[in-house]
Order: sequence, then C-alpha cells, then structure tokens
Amino acid sequence: MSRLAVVVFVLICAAFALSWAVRAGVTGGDHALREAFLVTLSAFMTLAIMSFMYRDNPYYKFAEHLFVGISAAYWMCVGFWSTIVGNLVPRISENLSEFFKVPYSGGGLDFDLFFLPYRYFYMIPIVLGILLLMRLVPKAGWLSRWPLAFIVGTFAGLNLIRYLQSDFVNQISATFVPLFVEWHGFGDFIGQLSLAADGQFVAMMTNLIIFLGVLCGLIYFFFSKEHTGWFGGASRLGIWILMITFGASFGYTVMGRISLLVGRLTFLFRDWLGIMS
Amino acid sequence: MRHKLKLVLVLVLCAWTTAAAQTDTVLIDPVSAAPVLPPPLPVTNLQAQDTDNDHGHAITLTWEKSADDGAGRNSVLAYEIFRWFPFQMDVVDALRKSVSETRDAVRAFRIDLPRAEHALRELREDPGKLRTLRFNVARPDDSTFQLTADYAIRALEDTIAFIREHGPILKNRIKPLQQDLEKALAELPQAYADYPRDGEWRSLGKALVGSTSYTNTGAKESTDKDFIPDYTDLYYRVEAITVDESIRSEAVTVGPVQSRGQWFHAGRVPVLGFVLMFFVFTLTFVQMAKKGANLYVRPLSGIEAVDDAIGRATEMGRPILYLLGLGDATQVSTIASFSVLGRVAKRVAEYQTSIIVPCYDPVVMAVAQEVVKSSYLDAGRSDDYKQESVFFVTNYQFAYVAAVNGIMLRERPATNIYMGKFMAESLLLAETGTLAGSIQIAGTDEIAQIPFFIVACDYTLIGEELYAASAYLGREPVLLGSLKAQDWAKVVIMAVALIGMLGTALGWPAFAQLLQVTG
Amino acid sequence: MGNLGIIIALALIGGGLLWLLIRAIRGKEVNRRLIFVFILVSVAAPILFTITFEMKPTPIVQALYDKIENLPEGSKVLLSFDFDPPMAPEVQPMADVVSRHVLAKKHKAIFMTLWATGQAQFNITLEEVIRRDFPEARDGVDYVDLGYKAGNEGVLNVIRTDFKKMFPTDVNTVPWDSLPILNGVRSCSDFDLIISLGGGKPGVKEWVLFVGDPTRVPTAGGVAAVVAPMLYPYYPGQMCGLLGGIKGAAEYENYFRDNHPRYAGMTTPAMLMMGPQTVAHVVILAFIVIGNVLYFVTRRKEVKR
Amino acid sequence: MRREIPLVITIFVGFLAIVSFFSPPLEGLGEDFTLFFDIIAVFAFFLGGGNLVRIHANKLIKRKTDWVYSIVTLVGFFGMLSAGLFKIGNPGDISTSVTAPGSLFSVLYFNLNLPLGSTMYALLAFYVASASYRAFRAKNREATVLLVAAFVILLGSTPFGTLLTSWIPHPLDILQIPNLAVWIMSSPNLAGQRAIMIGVGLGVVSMSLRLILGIERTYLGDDRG
Repeated sequence: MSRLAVVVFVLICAAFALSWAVRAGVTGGDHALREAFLVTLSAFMTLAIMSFMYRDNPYYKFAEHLFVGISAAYWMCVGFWSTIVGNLVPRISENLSEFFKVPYSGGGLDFDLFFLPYRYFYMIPIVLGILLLMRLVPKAGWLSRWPLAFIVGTFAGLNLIRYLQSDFVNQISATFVPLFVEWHGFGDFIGQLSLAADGQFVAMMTNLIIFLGVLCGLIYFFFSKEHTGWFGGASRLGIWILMITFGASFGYTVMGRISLLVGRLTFLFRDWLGIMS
Repeated sequence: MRHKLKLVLVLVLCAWTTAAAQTDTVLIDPVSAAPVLPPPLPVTNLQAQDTDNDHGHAITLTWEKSADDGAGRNSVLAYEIFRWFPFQMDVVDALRKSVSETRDAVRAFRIDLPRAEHALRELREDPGKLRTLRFNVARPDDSTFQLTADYAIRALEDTIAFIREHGPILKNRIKPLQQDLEKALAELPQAYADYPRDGEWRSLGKALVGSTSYTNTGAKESTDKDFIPDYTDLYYRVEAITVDESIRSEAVTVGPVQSRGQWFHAGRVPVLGFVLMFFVFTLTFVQMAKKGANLYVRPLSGIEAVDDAIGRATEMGRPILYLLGLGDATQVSTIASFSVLGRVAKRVAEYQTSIIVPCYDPVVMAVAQEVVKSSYLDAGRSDDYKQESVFFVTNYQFAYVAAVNGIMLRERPATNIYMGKFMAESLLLAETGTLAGSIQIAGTDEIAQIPFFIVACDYTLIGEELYAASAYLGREPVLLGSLKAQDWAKVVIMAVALIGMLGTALGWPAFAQLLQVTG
Repeated sequence: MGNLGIIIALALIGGGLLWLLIRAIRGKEVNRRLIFVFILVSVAAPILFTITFEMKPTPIVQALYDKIENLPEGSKVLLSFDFDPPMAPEVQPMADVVSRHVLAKKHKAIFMTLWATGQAQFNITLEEVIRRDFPEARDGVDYVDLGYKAGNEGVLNVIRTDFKKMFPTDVNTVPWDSLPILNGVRSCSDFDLIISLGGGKPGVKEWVLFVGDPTRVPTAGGVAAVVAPMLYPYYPGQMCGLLGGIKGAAEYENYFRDNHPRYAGMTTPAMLMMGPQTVAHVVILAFIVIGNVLYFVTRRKEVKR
Repeated sequence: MRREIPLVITIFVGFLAIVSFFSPPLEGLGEDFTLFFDIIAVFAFFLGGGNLVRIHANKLIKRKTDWVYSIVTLVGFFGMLSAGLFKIGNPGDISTSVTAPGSLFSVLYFNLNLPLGSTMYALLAFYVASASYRAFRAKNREATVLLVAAFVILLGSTPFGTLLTSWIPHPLDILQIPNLAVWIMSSPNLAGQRAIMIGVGLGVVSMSLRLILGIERTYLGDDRG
C-alpha cells in the first residue's frame, strides 16, 4: 500500500468518524449513536459504489465483495422462510408446521391430483431438490439432470402456451384495426382531413403505420429468405420502425434513471448531511 | 348423537337469526314512510346449467329481465339469488369450524405456555418486572383495578394450570371431530337428494339491476365452507328486489341442476389451433431437413461476429466473458442462451482460450456447468475444463452487476457475450465493457433493454434472433428446419392479420371473433 | 436564496456546455468523467434549491384515474407492490398516490407483493398514506395486506384460480376466512380492478399475461419508465391505464390533488422530482448535440484529407 | 441412459403442461409444478451458496489476488445467513416474518443491501448520459432514425418541448413536440413493440417445441459427463 493510499484511507476514516459524531449529536435520543452509525454506514456504501465511476478502487472492491456476500445470503434466507417454511412445510408435515408455527394446510381431507394426499405429492420436489444437490457428489452428479429436465420440460410447456396466448394470439388480433376510420360520407371526410392529433387523417395514419409496421417488422425477422427486392425494402422499413421503437424507449427510460439518482442524492443530502429539508 | 345435538343447535340459531333479520328490516327500513310500491314482476325464462370450461363446482344462472327492470314500473333494484341448502351443510360447516378452532386453540396454547411460564419466572425473581411483562394477564373489567405483581402471578398460575389441563384434552378432541366431519360429508349427497325436506333457501348474493346472469362458483375442497358438490341436484331461485328489501317479486325456482367438470376447455380452441399448426410445421420441416433438403438462412452479423471475437480473444490471450443474464432456468431465453453457450464453449475449447461464466441463478449455474463441460468433451479437451470457470455470484441484481463490473475491469476480457434475459443492468454492464475495451455481442428478448445493447454493444441480436442463434451456430439441419417452420408461422400470422384487418375494415367482425380466447 | 443558488447552478451548467460545444467544433472529444460531473450538478442543484412545474395528465394516465374514480364505492381493488428500494424513487410515489385515490374513493384495497422486497415498500405506504390520511380505515375491513409469497409467475398462476391456496392468511397470520374484506373473494376474477406497481419481472406484464388476460379483470399498472414503452401495446386492449415513470406519477399527483381538494396538502414527491428531471434531460440533449457536432466536424476533416 | 431418462422426463412433463392448459380438471397441475420449481429453486440456493463459499475460500487459501476481499464476502455471507436463518433479534417468536422491522436481518438489509443496490442502480443516470453522448450520432440512416426518435421523446418529457412548439396552430398541432412524442410512443413504437413481441412469442414457442420434441438438448449436457 503506497503512502498516498494510507493517507487517503486515514482521511476518509476521519471524515466518516466525524460525520458519525455530528450526526449522533444532531439526532439525539437514546439510540442516537446507533442510528447515526447506520446512516453513516449507508452513506459510506453509497459513496464507495459511486467512486467506481472515477475508476476501480479498494473502496469499491470492499463494497462490492460485501454486497455479494450479504445479498447471496439474503435470498437464501427469504427463500427458506417463505417457500420452504411458508409453502412446503404446511403441505407435508403437521409437526413441522407446529414447530414453525405456520397453519397446517396439508391435512384434513385435502386431496389433490392423482388422489394423492398433498403430503405425498409434495415429496416429489423434495426428492428432485435432493437429486439436484447430488452435483456435490462427483459419482452421482449426473442425477442432478433429472430435476433440471423436469424444470426445463415443465416450463417449456407452460411458456409455449402462455406466449402463444398472450404475446401472440392477442397481439395479432390487436392488429385488426379498421384502416379507414368510420365513413360519414366524402364531404365529412375532407372536412376532417386535418393533421390535428384528434383529426381523422392522423387516426388513419396511425392505424396504417401500426399495421404496416407490424408486418414489416415481422418481415425483418425472416431468417430463411434473402432480404432482396420488395422483400428487402419491406424489411428495411421494418428495421426503421424497430429503430424508432428503440430510440423511443431509450429516450423514455432516461427519465427513470434520473429519478434513481435523485433518490440517492436526496438520501445523501437530507438523511446524511442534513443540508436539505 | 352429537350430530343431532349440533343440528338442533344450528336450527335454533338459524331461526333466531332469520327472526332478527326480519325485525331489522322493519326497524331500519328507509322508505317505510313512502307509499308501499307493488312488487315487481318476476324474471322470466330462468335457466341453470353447469358453468362451462371449468373444473366443476360451479353453476351459471341465466334469465330474462323482469318487465319492471329498466322498463315498466322500473322499480327493480337488483336480483337476489338463492340456493337451497340442506341443514346437513350447517352440520358440516359447524364441524369444520370446530376442527379448525380446536387446532388453533391447541397451537395457541403451545405458544402461550412457555411465554406464561417465562413471565411467571421473571415475576417471581423480581416483581418490578411487572411493567416490562410481555404476557398480558386477564384483568377484571373494573376501571379502578390496579395490576399488582402477586395478582399477575396468581393470574399466570391459573392460566398455566388451565393450559396444562385443557391442552391435552383439546388435542385428543381433534381426531374424533375429524371423523365426524368425514361422516357428515359422506351424508351430504343424501341430504341434497332429500330436497325440499330438511333444508332452506339461502341468499348467495345480488346481481345488479339489468344483469341477466349469475355464476355461483363454489370451492372444490369438500372441507371449504362454500363447497359445491359435483353430480348433485342443486336448486336455485331468483327474486327481483326493490329499494324496499321487503318488497320483492315472487321467486322463480329452477332445478335440479348438477355441476360437473369439463375435460376440454372449449374457449381455448384458437390457441390449440396454433399449437397444432406449430407442431405440424416443425415436424414437417425437421423431416425435410433430415432428408437433406438444403435450407438457406440469411446471415446474422451478430452470429458471424462470435467466431471472430473468439479468435480475437485467442490472439490477445485474454478470456471470454459469457453472461446468461438474470433469467432463471424456467425462462426460454435462458435456455436459448444455454445452447449458444454450448456452441461458444466448444469453439473456446478448440481455440484453447479460456471462458468465464458468472451466474446469477444457482439452477442456471448447474446447467451451465453441464453445458460447458460437455462442450469441452465434444471438443476432445475435457482436461482443459476447469469447473471454477462457471460459478455462482449472487442472485441479487445489482450485487451481481457490481461483481461482474469488477471482473470486467480486472480480468479485462477480450470479448463479452450477453445472451438471455437482461434487466436494468444491461447498460451498466455494456458501458463498463466498452470502458474495458472489450468487443461486445448481446442478444436479449427483453424489449426494454435492446436499445441499451444496441447503443453500447458492437453487435446485438434483437428478440427472436436470440432464439435463432443456437440454430445458426449449431448448423444442424434439424435446428435449421425448425427455423424454417418459424418463418412459415410468420407467413400464417401475416395472412391472418391481413384477413382480420380487411374483415374489420369491411365491418365483418366474425373472423376477429374467431380468435377470441375466453377464460 | 434558493433562486440565487439555482440561477448560479444553471449559469454554471450553461456556460460549461457552451465551452464544450466550442471545443467540439474544434474537434475535441469530451471526457466521460466530465459528462458525469455535469449530470451530477444538473441533478443535485434542483434538489437543493427546489423547482417544480405544473403538468396535464396524458390520456393513458387519465384512463387509470377515471377508472378508479368511476368504480362504484366499495369495489374490490387489488394492488400489488412488485418493486424494491432501488426502484422506489420512481414507483413509490405512484404506489402512494394510487393507494390514496383508492381509499379516498372508499374502495376496498387488497395489498400484496410478488417481490420479497415489496413488503417493506408497502409498510412505507401504510405509514405515510393509509395511517396518516385515513385514520378511520380499518385493517381487514377497508384494506388488508396479504404480504409476500415466493414464486413469481407461479403465485399468479395459483391465485388466478384459487387465492386462498397461496395466501392462507394475511401478513399478520390472520386466517383468510376471518377477514371480512375478503368475503366472496375466491380467485382474481372476484376483483373489480387489479393494479400492479412494479418495474421488473415479475411485474405488470406478468399480471397482464397470467391474470388480466385469462380472467378479463381490468388490469392497470404503474411502472418504472424503462418498462413503460414495452407495455404500451397492451393498452387499451389488455390494460386499462398506465403510469409511466416519474412523469406519469407527477401527472397523476397533480391531477389527483387538483380534483380532490381534501388532499391538497398531500406530499407530491414525483412533482418535486420533475425539476432535476428537466435540467438533466436538457443536459443530455445538449450532449447529444455536442456529440453530433463533433462527429460532423471530424468527418469533414477526414473528407478533406 | 444418463441422457435418455432426463429426455423422457422433459418430454413427458412438457406435454403434460400443455394438456393441462386445455383441460380444466388438470388446471391445478400448472400451479403445483410452479410451486415445485420454487421448492427445487430453494435447494439450488444452497448449491449456489456452497459454490460461492468454495470459490472464495479457495481464493483465500491460495492467496490469489484480492484474497483479502474474499474475507469480506465470507463474513458478509455468514453474518447475513445466520441473522436470517436464526432470526437474530427478531421481535416475537419464530412465527414473525424474517424481514420484520427490528431484526438484525432487516437492519443489515436496509443499511447495506439497500444503499448498495440503489446506488449501483443510480449509476445508470450517468451511464445513460455518456452512452447517449457516445452513441447517438447520425452515422447512417438507421442510427439517424434512432437518434431523432430518442431526441423527440427526450424533449417531449421536458416542459421545454411545449415551450418550443406551442406556437404551431391547430390543424398541425400533431407536430407539437409533446403530441408528437405521445404519437411516436403509441403508434410507431407500438408497431415495433408488437412486431418484436410476436417475434419473441414465435421464438419462445418454437424453442419450447424443440425442447419438448427433444430436438434441442444442449441443456442436458453429455452422456460421458
């Protein structure tokens, strides 16, 4: 560690210690020290991550590694309590439910598919889960493919249907828009032929663009036909439509990103430094 | 015997409640002062049939509006629907309740006993703990009452004694109660068959004025309180009611009707149609491909870049970073990414360069290890395979990003390949990659993220192209066949869209309705 | 004081951009760290010295507002808090204002979450909105919190047909049957409106695919800006309204506040956030311009050579 | 054998899942399978955790570069894990939620996970800016279209859009930036989104088919494995 690094480190420590003390003074109350420490800690973590924008550095590395450790454990715990204890235990064992104090739902006359009591039916995932852990045993590692096969198979089936219905049938039938808006006679049509957002002309253009856009977009995705001639033209139109889409959603997203930064800065200014109300 | 008792009890209860109800209506009748209006005309043509496309346990009623609904005297406020309940249902219900209540009581005792004992010990040691006592004792409802330590101790002792005494008794009571419940359930069908003896009409709810149908959906678990048995005669009645609840049309009764489950969901035929279409297309073209019909596929720059990228990595002696994204193994995009990973890893093994695969999901990690390992085997370099090259980071989105960004700046991979489901982190990763000077190839079906990849990466596979990628890299005729099938599906879609559009343009909605998926 | 500060800050930013533009015309690239600094200033300044703008609701926001406004009193509305703290700055304001609107119209509000992290977010709304603005609302009668269940789309798959199976109790382990608000709720079909507040997966899209479409229950959403464009195709067919990003939230807040004088004093975080938004947007636009100027300048040079 | 059985499993459950959609009595099946997955996933969590620990312990023992930080990771991991599994400092008994306020678990979450996560996310604000500066350049037709669309939307989401173009008279008011932005979002954007969606739908469907028909089996690894 170079001398400079040491100096910087010491300075930073001093700065945060100071801010802790000040914070504690400002907060007051019996938990002041604790509260102040936690806020200061959060602030340190915030700045440590932000320092990554300058370049990779020990403080970022520290924050990063800590983050990885905690978050990995976070989901393990949540998964354990909400799924194993919350969903599995009540279905398989009354005593365990008693132990974890969760309402036992598997008992009584509750029968499920194949007329298997839940208790037995829900042994399947346990078995599969254990098979998955077989990976840790070199000899029996191949057994772990069964649960994987189960997962992949099931969701291949479920997804096939879901997407077919929602992203597909529904989206197609949504393109069934009247290309010509309601016909009230020619004079009326001419009268309404304005570029105004509420004008008939715009409405018509919109429908037309949506329809052609979808078609050309699909043409762009053709894999087994050369994109030449009229087909190529259509696919070029398609890619343009896609580009507009991407530009639009990029532009739209910026908004969200700024909000996030606002959130963080507000934390720093208000909760830590206390320089804004 | 117990049944009879329960029955009597319940009957008395019902009698009392109905009586109470009647007196209530008289008391709080809002328009009793107003001139009493004549009862509205009843509904006509009341029909009841089993609800379609369900697993049974549901009945749908349909009727034609009362003449006074919206027309005529226009006095109808709503339609009240009744079903005939055999009293046996109450027996079942009562038993069900007592079973669950006993269970709860037993559980509560288990929780309270240790707490009480603990509190007792504390108090005995130091009566001053009374204020911090975490177990509140029964107090006499007397405002002047002052809680003293020894009162609390006595109260606690009583409680503990009570629990000790009654806990076991209650526990032993559960089993017989359950048996009774089963017996009572067994007698249900008979009870329903006895209509109209030993039963009464009970309101299920109201359908708003103007409505002409009502679906009575029950539970399928016989232990549930609104359980409707299948293949059992049920009877319904509908009354048109007015502002004044006590003025109502005479009841129209319908029945018997039975609920049953259907084996096929008729509302989903269009989906089935498409499923079949896909099966046929895929199978035919795969067969054609197997027979060796040569299938053209247009070049995808993103795919062709993969090979050069791997070559580049080899020259620079730097690793390749492959990210499978945030999807878990249930997402098809992740599975697509597996097969791309397989191809890439094979090349990597052949070129004898190294690959890093940090994973977001443990299951995905498991699969990825299998995939990479077998690719090395296929390339005949199984000994070059290091298991730690495919590892789990964490499945907390931004912790994962933080770690991967670190890897990018420290390992300096020559190429980053992002394939699969990506969320907000897409740009964080891609920008850092650019900073690290890596060639970047991305592919995702997450529409919101494609723009960021397009902006920050050298090549991007857009949506569907990701799914085609594995076929492209694999070059196996079978896979190319399925691509062909995909394209033909597109043709069908366009045709359908065109017809549908023309249909709506010419004011001929029949076709659009064909595609309506209900339920 | 505040005005002075903002003026100085804006002047700094403006001047800096101008200088960069001139450098660009001379053909000099902008260092990315410099860009970062500009963004930092342009966001920080308006936070420290607040600026706000009035805004009109766009139709798609209006649609959701009207939907809630026109439901008959006592309708059952399901609100799912499918977001986490990182997304909160964007989505929490929506969650707050929509919950406020639902309760203000005396609808029955049923809260749940598909994200482990959503529970904490709901607690915020509970404290800041429900307990503060609706002290009379009773838990279990006027609103209920069913809490979190793991399983993402899986949860939706289950509750679509059988809610109780997934949520045997509410978050305080009160059994389902003893919650009056849930009387007559068996599946998602029994709700009058479903609103998912989210920005990730599972989120609004999953609600539409797995619940809205099959059950045909009107479904609406409030989402982080990033996913909003992806959801436009679902409106109006499969969704009955959408709040896109902080702008949507701000529009809703503004409109709700103007039409419900009773809540005139309510906090409007989203509207406050539009200040930094605007400045930052302008800065980014400026950088795009600078980038293109630079591009054409350099290309002309190459052509000359 | 090591590959056939998994293949059979995939095909069987795949078809089962499809059938269950069309047959009301089997509707419960999809739900149960999804619950199954969640349970398996939790087992996998422990697989992942184990892997994490092994990697970092390895780094630590072999004194690889940055091994010091591996200590941080391990400490964080085990600290959080014990806090969560043993519900350290949770108010009330075992039945209270693991994230209950006051528990060590939630304290760690709110003071470490939360700031770290949100900050990482917030970096996007900066990256979006640098990316748009670097990449939004009118290099060719496609790039120009992208640029213009983004520019209009960006302008439209600021009050300046209104200021700049509010002078445009009624019949042409579609050209006012805010209107134009809304129109782009709800017309060409919609078309593009829909095209991609249908495409993705197709991709998913045919990929799923390949899996169910056993054509695509990379995920199964290799017999010799």
